[in-house]
Order: sequence, then C-alpha cells, then structure tokens
Amino acid sequence: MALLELRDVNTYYGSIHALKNVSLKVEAGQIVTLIGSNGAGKTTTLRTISGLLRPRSGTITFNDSPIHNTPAHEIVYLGLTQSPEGRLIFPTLTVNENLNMGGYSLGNDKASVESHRQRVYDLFPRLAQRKKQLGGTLSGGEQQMLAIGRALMANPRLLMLDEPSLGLAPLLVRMIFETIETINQQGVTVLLVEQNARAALRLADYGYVLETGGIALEGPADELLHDQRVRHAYLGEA
Amino acid sequence: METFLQQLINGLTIGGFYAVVALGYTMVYGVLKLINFAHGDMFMWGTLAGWGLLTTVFAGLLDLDLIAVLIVAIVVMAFIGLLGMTIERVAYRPLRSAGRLSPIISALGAAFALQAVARNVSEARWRTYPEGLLKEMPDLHLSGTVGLSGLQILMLGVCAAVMIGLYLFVQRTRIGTAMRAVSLDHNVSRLMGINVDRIISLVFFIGPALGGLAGVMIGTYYGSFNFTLGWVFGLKAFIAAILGGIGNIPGAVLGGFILGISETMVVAYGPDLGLVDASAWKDAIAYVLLIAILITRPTGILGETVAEKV
Amino acid sequence: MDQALKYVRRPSSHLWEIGLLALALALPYMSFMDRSRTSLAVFAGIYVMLGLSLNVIVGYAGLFQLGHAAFFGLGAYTAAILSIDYGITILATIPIAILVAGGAAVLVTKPILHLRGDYLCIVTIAFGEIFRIAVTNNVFGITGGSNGLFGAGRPEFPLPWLEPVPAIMLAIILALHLLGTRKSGPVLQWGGAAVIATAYYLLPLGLDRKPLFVVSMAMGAVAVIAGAVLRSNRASARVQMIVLVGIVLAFALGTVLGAETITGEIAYSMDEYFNVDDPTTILGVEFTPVAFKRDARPYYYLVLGFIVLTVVGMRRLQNSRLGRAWLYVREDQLAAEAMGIDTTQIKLIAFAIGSAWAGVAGVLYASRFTVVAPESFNFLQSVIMFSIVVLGGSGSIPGVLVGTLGMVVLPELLRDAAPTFMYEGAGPVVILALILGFYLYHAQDRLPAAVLESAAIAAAFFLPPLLLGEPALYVVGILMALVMLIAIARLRRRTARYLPWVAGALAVYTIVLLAAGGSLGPDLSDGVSGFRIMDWRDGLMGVAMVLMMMLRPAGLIPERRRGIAPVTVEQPSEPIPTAARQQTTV
Amino acid sequence: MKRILAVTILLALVLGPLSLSARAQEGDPILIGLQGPMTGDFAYEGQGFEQAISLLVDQINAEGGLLGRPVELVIEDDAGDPTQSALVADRLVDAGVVAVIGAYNSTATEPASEIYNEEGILHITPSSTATRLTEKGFEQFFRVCFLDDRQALFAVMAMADVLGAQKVGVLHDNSTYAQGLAEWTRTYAEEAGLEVAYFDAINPDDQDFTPTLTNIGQADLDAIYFTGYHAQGGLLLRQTAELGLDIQWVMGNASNNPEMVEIAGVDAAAGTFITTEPLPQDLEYPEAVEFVEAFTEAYGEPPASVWWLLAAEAFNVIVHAIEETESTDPEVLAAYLHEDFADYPGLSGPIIGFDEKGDRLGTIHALYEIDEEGVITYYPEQPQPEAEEAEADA
Repeated sequence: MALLELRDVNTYYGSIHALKNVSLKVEAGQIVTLIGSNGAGKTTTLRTISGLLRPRSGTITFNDSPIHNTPAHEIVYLGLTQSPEGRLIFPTLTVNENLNMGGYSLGNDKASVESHRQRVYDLFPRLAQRKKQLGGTLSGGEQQMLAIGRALMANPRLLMLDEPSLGLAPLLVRMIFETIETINQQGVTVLLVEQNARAALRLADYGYVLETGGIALEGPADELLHDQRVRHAYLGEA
Repeated sequence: METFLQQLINGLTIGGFYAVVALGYTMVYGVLKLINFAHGDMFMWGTLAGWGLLTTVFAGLLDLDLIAVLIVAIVVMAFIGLLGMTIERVAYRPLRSAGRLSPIISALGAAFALQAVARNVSEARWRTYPEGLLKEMPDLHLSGTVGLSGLQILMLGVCAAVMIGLYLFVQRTRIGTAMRAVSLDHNVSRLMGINVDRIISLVFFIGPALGGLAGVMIGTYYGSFNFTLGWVFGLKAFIAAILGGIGNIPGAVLGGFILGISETMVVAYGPDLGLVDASAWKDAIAYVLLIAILITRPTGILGETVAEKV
Repeated sequence: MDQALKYVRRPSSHLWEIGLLALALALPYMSFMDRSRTSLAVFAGIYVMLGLSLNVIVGYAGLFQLGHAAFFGLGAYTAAILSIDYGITILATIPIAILVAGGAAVLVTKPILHLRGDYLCIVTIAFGEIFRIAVTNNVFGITGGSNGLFGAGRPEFPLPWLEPVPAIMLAIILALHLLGTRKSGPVLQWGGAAVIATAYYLLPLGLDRKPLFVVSMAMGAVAVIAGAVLRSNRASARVQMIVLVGIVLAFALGTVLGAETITGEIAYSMDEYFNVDDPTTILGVEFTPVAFKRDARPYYYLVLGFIVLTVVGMRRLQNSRLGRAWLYVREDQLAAEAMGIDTTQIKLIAFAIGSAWAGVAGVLYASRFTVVAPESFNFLQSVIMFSIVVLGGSGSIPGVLVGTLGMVVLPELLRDAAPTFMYEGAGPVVILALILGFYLYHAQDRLPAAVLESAAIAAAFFLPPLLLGEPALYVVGILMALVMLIAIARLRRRTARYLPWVAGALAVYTIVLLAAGGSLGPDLSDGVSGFRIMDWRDGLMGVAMVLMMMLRPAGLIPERRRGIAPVTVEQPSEPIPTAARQQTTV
Repeated sequence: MKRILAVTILLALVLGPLSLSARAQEGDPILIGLQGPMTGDFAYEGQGFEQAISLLVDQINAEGGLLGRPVELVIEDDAGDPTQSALVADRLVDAGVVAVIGAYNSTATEPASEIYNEEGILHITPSSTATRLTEKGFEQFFRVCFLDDRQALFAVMAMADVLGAQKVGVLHDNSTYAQGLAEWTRTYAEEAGLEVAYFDAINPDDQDFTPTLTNIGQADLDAIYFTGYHAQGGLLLRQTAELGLDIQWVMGNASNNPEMVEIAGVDAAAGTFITTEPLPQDLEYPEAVEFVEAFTEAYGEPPASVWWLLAAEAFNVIVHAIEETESTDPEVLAAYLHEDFADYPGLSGPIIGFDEKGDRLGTIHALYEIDEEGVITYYPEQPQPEAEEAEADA
C-alpha cells in the first residue's frame, strides 16, 4: 500500500476545472516528483493534498486513511507537511519562531520542539547563525532553507516541496537538492514539485508529468528522463 | 507648569482607555484585515453589562466595592468575549472570502443591532453606576495641586497591566506566536497545523473581552454612560489603532496615548493659541492628525512596511 | 490579461427600463400614493441619486468611501447659503454645487489616493467627520452652527415648466434607445422624440379628462404587454416604434392629467372627477383617490428627472473608455498600471464625478427640506449610502435601486407598526408569488418540487401569525421570509450549508412570535413599555444587513461581469496562474 | 427573463401592500399628533412627551372624551432629525390630525412647521426655542416654552443680583438649543456690565471633560453658566468635584432633571444653581399638583424633565381651545389662541396668552438650588425680572 494515493481527483477554482481525474501514488521512502509547465496544476495538486483546496470528486488516502475531507491543519498531525511555493515564510517572525510554528503540531512539548529544531539547524547550519533574525531579512536561499526546515519541524512522514529551486542561484539549487536527498535518506518520503525537470528527475525515484490539469505521463524517473516527449517538452532538447 | 502636568495626567487617563479599546481593533485587524465596526458597541455593552450587574446582583456587595468591581469585570469580560466570538461566527466567518466590501456592511449591521438592543435595554436614558464606587482609594499628590486620584492610579495600572500582559502573551507564548503567524498568512498557518478558525475565535474572545473590561472601567471612572458611547468612543479608539499602526499591539497603545494627550492639549492650550472653541474642534483635530500621519506614513507610526495585499 | 478583463457590453432591450420608467411616471397618481408616500418617494429618490453617485467611486473604481455624506452636505450647504444669503434660485445653484463638491473632492482626496483599502476607508470617515464638525462649529460663520441653515428657497414650479419634464426625459430615453438598437437615420429617431414631446402637450386639450385618464392607463398597460410580445418575436422596427410611441403617449396623457392638479393654478383637480368618498373601480381594482393640497409631486418629477439623467449618464460612463479604465484599476491595479493607465488620475476622476453628483443630490435635498443641518450629514448617512451600494450589488445600477428600497424605503414603511393589509387577502398572494418567483428564478428545472416547497414555506410563515392573531408580526414575517427565500435559493447550489442558519432564523422567528405575540406577551400594537417595531427599526436593519451579506455577499443584484473569475468560498489566495507570475531572484 | 420576473415580483411585493393599506379613519375620534424623538440621542425626552400626553388622553377619554368624541394620539418618531421630521409630518397630515405637538428640537420643528402651515394644521411646540421659528408669520404655529433670550436675561440677573458675580463664564455643548442660550447670555451679561471671562463649548459625545474643567478652574470665575443638557451637566459636576476645583455652577433649564444629581452624585451636585420654569410641585395650581400626582401614580416617578410638562401643557392648551370654541377647525382654534386665550392656569404657571407671532407671553423662570440632600429646591431669594425686563426693553 502506498503512503499517499490520489484516485480520480477533480478540483475546481470556481467554475474552472483545475485538476482532471488526477491519480498518483507515492510509495513510502521514495522521492516522487511532479513536473509540468506553468499552470499545469502542480501547485493545485499539492494544495488539494494538503487540504487547502477541496476536491469535488475523487479520493485521497494517506497512510491508509482518507484525508480528502480532513481540514488542512489536521492533516499536519497525520505526518504530512508542505513547504509552499514561493517559500512564504513568516517575514516578521524570527527564524526561531518560524521553526516553532513549523512545530506547532508538537504541542507544548518543549524538549521535542528543541530536538527537532536542532535537527533543522544541523541540516542548515546557516539558519543556526540567524536564529534571532526576522524571516523577512533573510536572503532568498536562506528563506528556502527556512521553509524546508519549517516543514520538517512537524516530523513528517511525507514532505511535499513546491518549487524549492524557484528563483535561486544555480549553486544554491544544487545545495537544496542535496539536502532533499539527505532528508529522504533520514527516512522522510518526499513529493517534489519542480519546474527544473532535469534536476528533479535525476533525484527522484518515480515521476509524473502534469499537462493542463491531468496526468499525461508517469514512470520511473530515469525512464522519463530518457523519454522523447519529456525531453522535447520539458528538458528543452530538440 | 502645574497646569501642564495636570493636563498631562488628564490626557494619560483618557489615552489609557483609548489604548485598551484600540487593542481589540488592532488584534482583529491583524488576523482578519477587517475593521470590526461592532467593537465599539461591544465595548459599550461591557459598560451596560457592568451597570446591570452592579445595580442588581452585586448591589449587596458594594461595601466591598473593589472586590465587587473585580468580579463584575471578570464576568463582563467573559460575557463580552463570548459575544465577540458569536458575532465573528455569525457575521464575519461566512464572509471571509467575500471581498472587502461585504464584511464592512456586516460589521456595521452588527453594530446597529447591538446598539438597538442597548438602547432598548437602557430605555435610551443615561445610566449611572452606583455612587461613590472605588472612591476610598488613596490619592497621590505630586506637587502643589497636581495629583492623581486613587481611581486614576488604579485605572492606569489596569491599563498598563493589560497592555503588558497582552504583549507578553503575543510575543512569548506558542498561541501568541500562532496569532502572529495567522495574521501574516492564513493558508501557510494551516500548513503548520494551526487551526486558523480557532485562533480567530480566540482573538475575537480576547479583543472584545478587553473591550468589556474597558467598558466596566469607564463606567466606574466616569459614573455614567448612554448607549451612544460605543460609537463615538469606538471610532476614536479605532483612530488610535490606525495612528499607531494597525495590527500592531505597541502601536495601538502608543496611538491611544498620543490621541488622548493631544486631545487634552488642544483643549488646554488651543484658546491661548487663538483657537476659539477648541474643545468643539478637538475631534476634528484628531482626524486631521490621523490624515497627516497616514499621508506621511501610510501604515501608521509603528506600522510594518510590509505591503498590504489589496 | 486584456482579453480576460474585457468588459463585454451585453446587448439588451431597453423595453424593461422604459416600462419601469413609465411606471415611475404614473406612480404619484396611483391611489395608494398619499402625501407621505410621495414624500418618501422623493426622499428615496435623493438616496438613489446618492447611491448612483457613490457607485462610481465604490462600484466602478472599487475605492472605499465612507464619508460620502460630506459631499452631499457640501452641495446642500452651497445651495442653502447661495439661496438664503444671495437670493439665487435654488436650482440655479446646481453648477456651483457641482464645482464646490467636485473641487473639494479633488483637493482632499488627491493626497490620500495612494492609500490602499482600509486606510482609504478610515481617511474618508475622517473627512466626513471633519466636515460635520466644521459645519457644527459654524465654520467661516456661514453654516449656522448646530442650528443649521433655515429657509433655503423652495423652487416654485410653474406648470408649463414642470409639465414637459417627464416627456422630455422620455423622449431622450426613447431616442437613446433607438440610436442604440437601430441603424435607421437619426432624423427619424430624434424627430420621433420631438413628435412625442409635442403630442404630449397637444393631445389632452379639449378632451374630457376623466375617461382619458382611465384609458391612458389601460393603454399603457396594453402597450407594455404588446411591446414585450413584439420584442420577443423580433417584430420589425416600425412596429416596435409604433408600440413604443403608444406607450409613451399613454403615460404622457396620464401624467398631464395629473400634473395639472399640482399647483392648483388650473381649476381642474382630481376631486372634480373622483368623489373622495366614492371610490372608483377600474378593471376590478378599487381606487380611492386622495385629495391633495400642495404636496411633493413637483419634487417627485424633479428628482425622477435627475435620476433618469443620472442612470443614462452612469451607463454611458460605465461603457466608456473611462469606465473600462476603472474596471481595470478595480480588478487589477498592477496590470492596469502595466497597460499605461494613470491609476491615480483615474481614481481622482472617480472621486470627482461621484462627489460632484452627490453635491447635486445635496441641492435637491436643500430645496425639498429647506433645512440644512449637520445631523443630516453624519457618519450614519455615509453608512446608509455605502450600504445602498454594497447591499444592492456594488457596481450595479439596478442594485442601487434595490439597495435604496432596502435601506431607505423599507425602514420607513416599518413605521406602520400594525399594517392591516394582510387581512385584505392580497398579502399572502404576493408573498406566494414572491416565493414562486425566486424558485423559478433559481430552479427552473424542478418546478413541481418548487411549488410544493414554497407552499410549505408560505404555510410556515402564515400559520403562526394567523393562529396567534397578531397582525404586527407580519412585518417581521416578511423580513424573515425574504431572508429564508434567499437562503433556500443558495441551498440549491450549496447543499445544506446554510441550513443551520435557516433553522436558527425560524427558531428566532418563532420565539419572537411566542414572546411578543397574541395573548402570550405584551401588547404589540402600542403602549409605552411594550414591544414596538418603531424601537427596533434600526436593530432590524442591522440584522438584515448581516443576513444579507451572509447570504448574498456580492449584493442582491450583482453587477454582470464577463471574463472575471467568479468569487467563491474556497477561492485560494492566488488564482490559477494564467499570466506569468512575477518571480523574484536572490 | 428570469431576472425580469424576479424584479417584477419584488416590485409587486413593495407595491402590493401599499395599494391595499387602510386609509386613515375619518369620523369619530379627534386625532392629535405628537412628533418627537422616540429614538436617537433625545429618545428619553420624546418618550417622556408620550408618557405625559397619553396620561392626559386617557383621562379625557375616561371622562367621556372631547365634544363627545374620543381623543386619539397619533405618535410619530422624528429622531430629532430634520429629514425624518419632514417625513413624519407628512404622515401626520395624511393621518388627518387636527393639531400637532412637537417637535422637541428646533432643527426638527422647522421643516415640520412648514408642512403644517401649508396644510393648515395647528402646531404647538413644547420645547423648540429658536427665535426664528415664530418669525415666519405662520398663523397656526405656537409655542408654550419661552424663547432663549428670556431665560438668558433671567440667568444673568440671577448671577449678578443673587450670587453677586462680577466675572462669569458661559459653557454650552454646541447643540442648537444650548448654543443659542449661551450666546444670548453672553450678550445680556455684557450689557449688564459683567465680565465674560470664559466662553467655550464642550463636545456632548465625550465622557471626559477634565481638560475643559482644568481651564475653567484656571479662569477663576465667580460663576459659570452651563446651558447644555443634564447628562453632560452631571458629568461636569462630578468631574469638578473629582478634580477638587471650586467652581460655582449655574445650570440652564435643559439640565433641570433629577438624573443630573444622580449622575453627579449628591455631594458633587449640592450647591449648584438652576434656572428653569418652576417645577410643578412648587406651583399651587391644583392642575399642576394633580398632574404630577397622576403622573407619579402611573409611571412610578414624577416627570423628570421640564419639557415633558410643557408637552402636557401644549396638549392642555389644544384641548382647552377645542372645548372653548367647540370646533376642530385648526383655523378657528388658532384664531382663538391668538385673540381670546388668556390667563389660563397652566402646568408650568399661568399662561398670560400668546402674542401675534405665537410666542408665549410673560416669563416665569425661577432660580433653584440643589440642596445637601440632592433635591432641587426653590431658592428663597429670586431676582426681580419684571422691572429689569422693562429696562431692557426700553
């Protein structure tokens, strides 16, 4: 049984049909990536999974229990967190406070919050140096680290990352992707949404290609990497 | 100099009341970006409820007036807090994504309804708190004729305690930080596992509860009130919140004191500066101050410079 | 973006508007329009103008304005001062009022236009209050302080001056209609309009007026129906033209007949034709004429004329280049700026036009009420104007009309604590029709079920009061019925979402009935200590405002829009990224 | 089409009830209108009018009515607002009233008086004192209260002669009434050679007047005359005491209300003077005593405001005129009031008559003091107005 499974999910924005019969699976321990062009529905998929949007039909199961009717804040308690697109850290909260909010679901257990925070600081030593700084004053790369770290605070089984490389310099992108691999090796399943298809497919075990709201292709990541259509449409090759 | 000091004390007292009421506006604005026009009337309901309790149920306790007022204040805070939560639930929550015009109408509607009930309950008359309430407290003489009455000291003390307490709560506790997070971004807060609706309910409990407390304090301090109190006083307190930078707790406090003191000084020294009828013009001067500050600093004195989403 | 936001002008027949206008023209001569109701119609008319003027700012340009009463007041004070101190005929002050109110708007809003959303809102409140305080304190010694100004001149309406107003207005409307829908030459159109206006004067002369009045009303009704039928069957332009001319003529006749009674200069009066004690039966409906002395009818036509002018103007404005620019600014300011629109300029124009027109409404107010005092321009008035626009549906002209009915007319009608109309038998029928109408409107496909359910609702509303025998509660009943209906209409689309509220509303209604009604509670109809609708008018208004917004957040008659994403409850903070989103780099 | 249908039905809803509403009953009862602020800031006064007059209506009807017909009071709420006032005046006209009592404030009375004048309805205001109202030449407009200037003159004499003040202040609250009275007071005080060392207004929406009071304290006045309403009067007295200031307050008749003492507290209120029409309990006329007793019995407390009494007074004048002329024609009634009405034993003192403008003749103001128990008592030493008034007129 897959850790996360979407079956025939349809999501609407008002009258706009944004996701059409999307079905996908994320097996425990894997890195699964979701690629596609702008407006294909990648972010919508993540927002639907994390409960910010409600599917009009279809089912989503996480860890064998249905979550498509569960409020977003309760899904976090099940071990499913998301680092949203555009980072969206809390700009007027300090780095520490941002992380504390990530660990909100841990409750008043100070020791456990502390230990998870330490884990984040181990992953991103640069954040540790900026503990007391306001989130809004960090550089773009640091903000991305903070966003990922914040999503890790809740001790998730499945971490969803939405465009972690967006707007970052190449050097930082590489560093972020390396960290994602580390996180995965620590036992966290990852669902990665990326525009940078090549890097994502290289990192991932399995991949899905979204086109205009529906799954167009799926397969093991290295197969997709060599698929003609993918190469043509997403990897910028002739 | 003595006059100046005395007027300063007068201004501080009024400013303290503005500040406590402004806190309610500022907190609600912070989490919902909503001008809660009903807040002034909830504050007035606090005065009304305090009057109701003190003249009926607690009338027998008045020999121990400090205790009676304390108990009444707590009961009123709980009541007005629950009222605030109910209003949020009924009038604001269904409109949370309905644009920015509709909640204003809804808030004004709630204010009308609250005022109508209060008018009918109070029979449209000025109502008076029991005479001589908390009059036995020791006064503080500073110099010459300048001094603070015991009641003034108590009121200023309560205001200060409330503000500091609230500030610490919001800055230091987990729930308080969650409130700040919610005020920044509802959706991301949800992704953190924060139950946004519950936090908003809490804000709608605390803000009105503080309003209720201010209501009882004003009733005790000035002795009489009528049902239009909330509208006028609420609008001023709201201006105080904006002056300081709405959504910002120290800002609301600062705004309250600036407004209180500047109003007082206009009345005190306006005539000397050739401004006849200064007291009649003082509200206009408060508004001019507001406009001047917003033109030069659109987000208020302590306002955050984070661009507002339109 | 351009494509997506393009405002599509909906081709529409003006027949509906013309019918409404005809009804409005005939209204003061209907039997139920006694002096106070005509007066109320004038009052409401002034608010319609205010609503329409505020609609430019709030509806078209999407700006907050909670201090509109100040500009209304500027117009009124300008008119009063010029008329009292300088003896200028009051209506002649309109251009000056436009200049003063519009100019003031430009001066005061210019520095604050960069403020966004709620900050603008609070600053406009501040302006409103500053105005009120200034006039209360007799600023510059010309506003009369808290007394206000007494004795602004009432305009005298000589009959020949008043009479053509409706006809000219109709002619203009008709000409615009023809210009908008047909390709035939302008000579025919404007010529036709001129013929109508002439006929308006000539035809009634020398005829016995009593049958004419009746005949013209009947003709009007027939013409409206015929016109509707022809319209839907795509009749030829000539036939349409004839029918429209018929309509106009019919109502012109009816109006002229009545207009002559207004000043009393002409010997005819309604009393000569209808004995006051002897009701006349027309087509089975009993009309009881009311004897008038001087009354509000001249003002009624004056205000109606201005409303027509305003509606036509506003509609043109909305569809103009400027109107499209407002739409862009309202929907997406960044995109508008990117398209090269000077947003500050555009907003300033909205404030200037809206405020100037509020100034005109102020002149009409001063001429009608003769007293201009600060309390008529306080924050509450601004709130009422704002609510008219938003409750009706921001940006929508019919919305303003409906909003005025709700915010101004309904509370005045509520003054009748114990209306007896329900016993006349028509009330329940009207309500049933209303219920069915809403059902047909929202659920055409499920007619039988709709009929059944509406009957059940009607029963729920009429049985308790009938059983308890307390007529005053019908007023509450109607309000609740309206709310319920809208709630149910919503239910069609959102299953059970508002069911708890509906149930709650029913519960409250029942409690009110039980607590206050019949023999179980205090006497409702009057008495110093009992429950009186009068005491709760503004409270009811407040509750209605909350409920309306809860059930129809976009207003009762929302503006029709194309190409703009509909607002829904689950709307995410960002819509689907159609355009390339701005990306930030490190 | 759907939309059209819906709007048509909506229109039907609005028009339907209107078309079938019952017309005002012609015939038996004599209808007398009352318009006043039943809601809004002055709701207390309007509701007092209603209490006072309905008491009298019940009495008359219990005794068999007027000219053998029952009397019915038609009440309309103008909220003290001129716009509302015009609307309700039209409603009273439609209801077919013979006479109207109201409105409370001058701003509301003004537009209503225009309408009643057009329709030829007898109109008596119990409380609107703006001079202008009776200067428009309306034949059927009267008032039973006195003009601002009468009381101002009286107050100046009281301060100068009785209190021996030389340096006085005047404070109003920016309301129509208080401002008018304050300005007359300043004029007369300056004419009488007093020094008006302080003249200012408070904002009646405020709770806190300490800045103003601190200023008044600094001005070192012999007496200060407050012309506003009792609610603010009470707060002023209370805060004066709290600030420990020594200010001699004299209040105008708008503050003549036991509630002022309640708001201020007895200690703070004691020693304050009030200029007002005499209180009913100080009048020996049996009508006044009887009215106060009946009122107390009906509502549990005596009438709180002098304006309530004057509303009842206005009603009595109308009833008296109807009885004397045996007519309900407003023109006949107005002619009677102008020409033949004289020396009527009123609730607020004898009514000598009305002048050609419709103003009540004479003056009956009296000086009261709040005693140690907080009771408003008739002050033994009264200024002698008649002599000085003759002087002032000369």
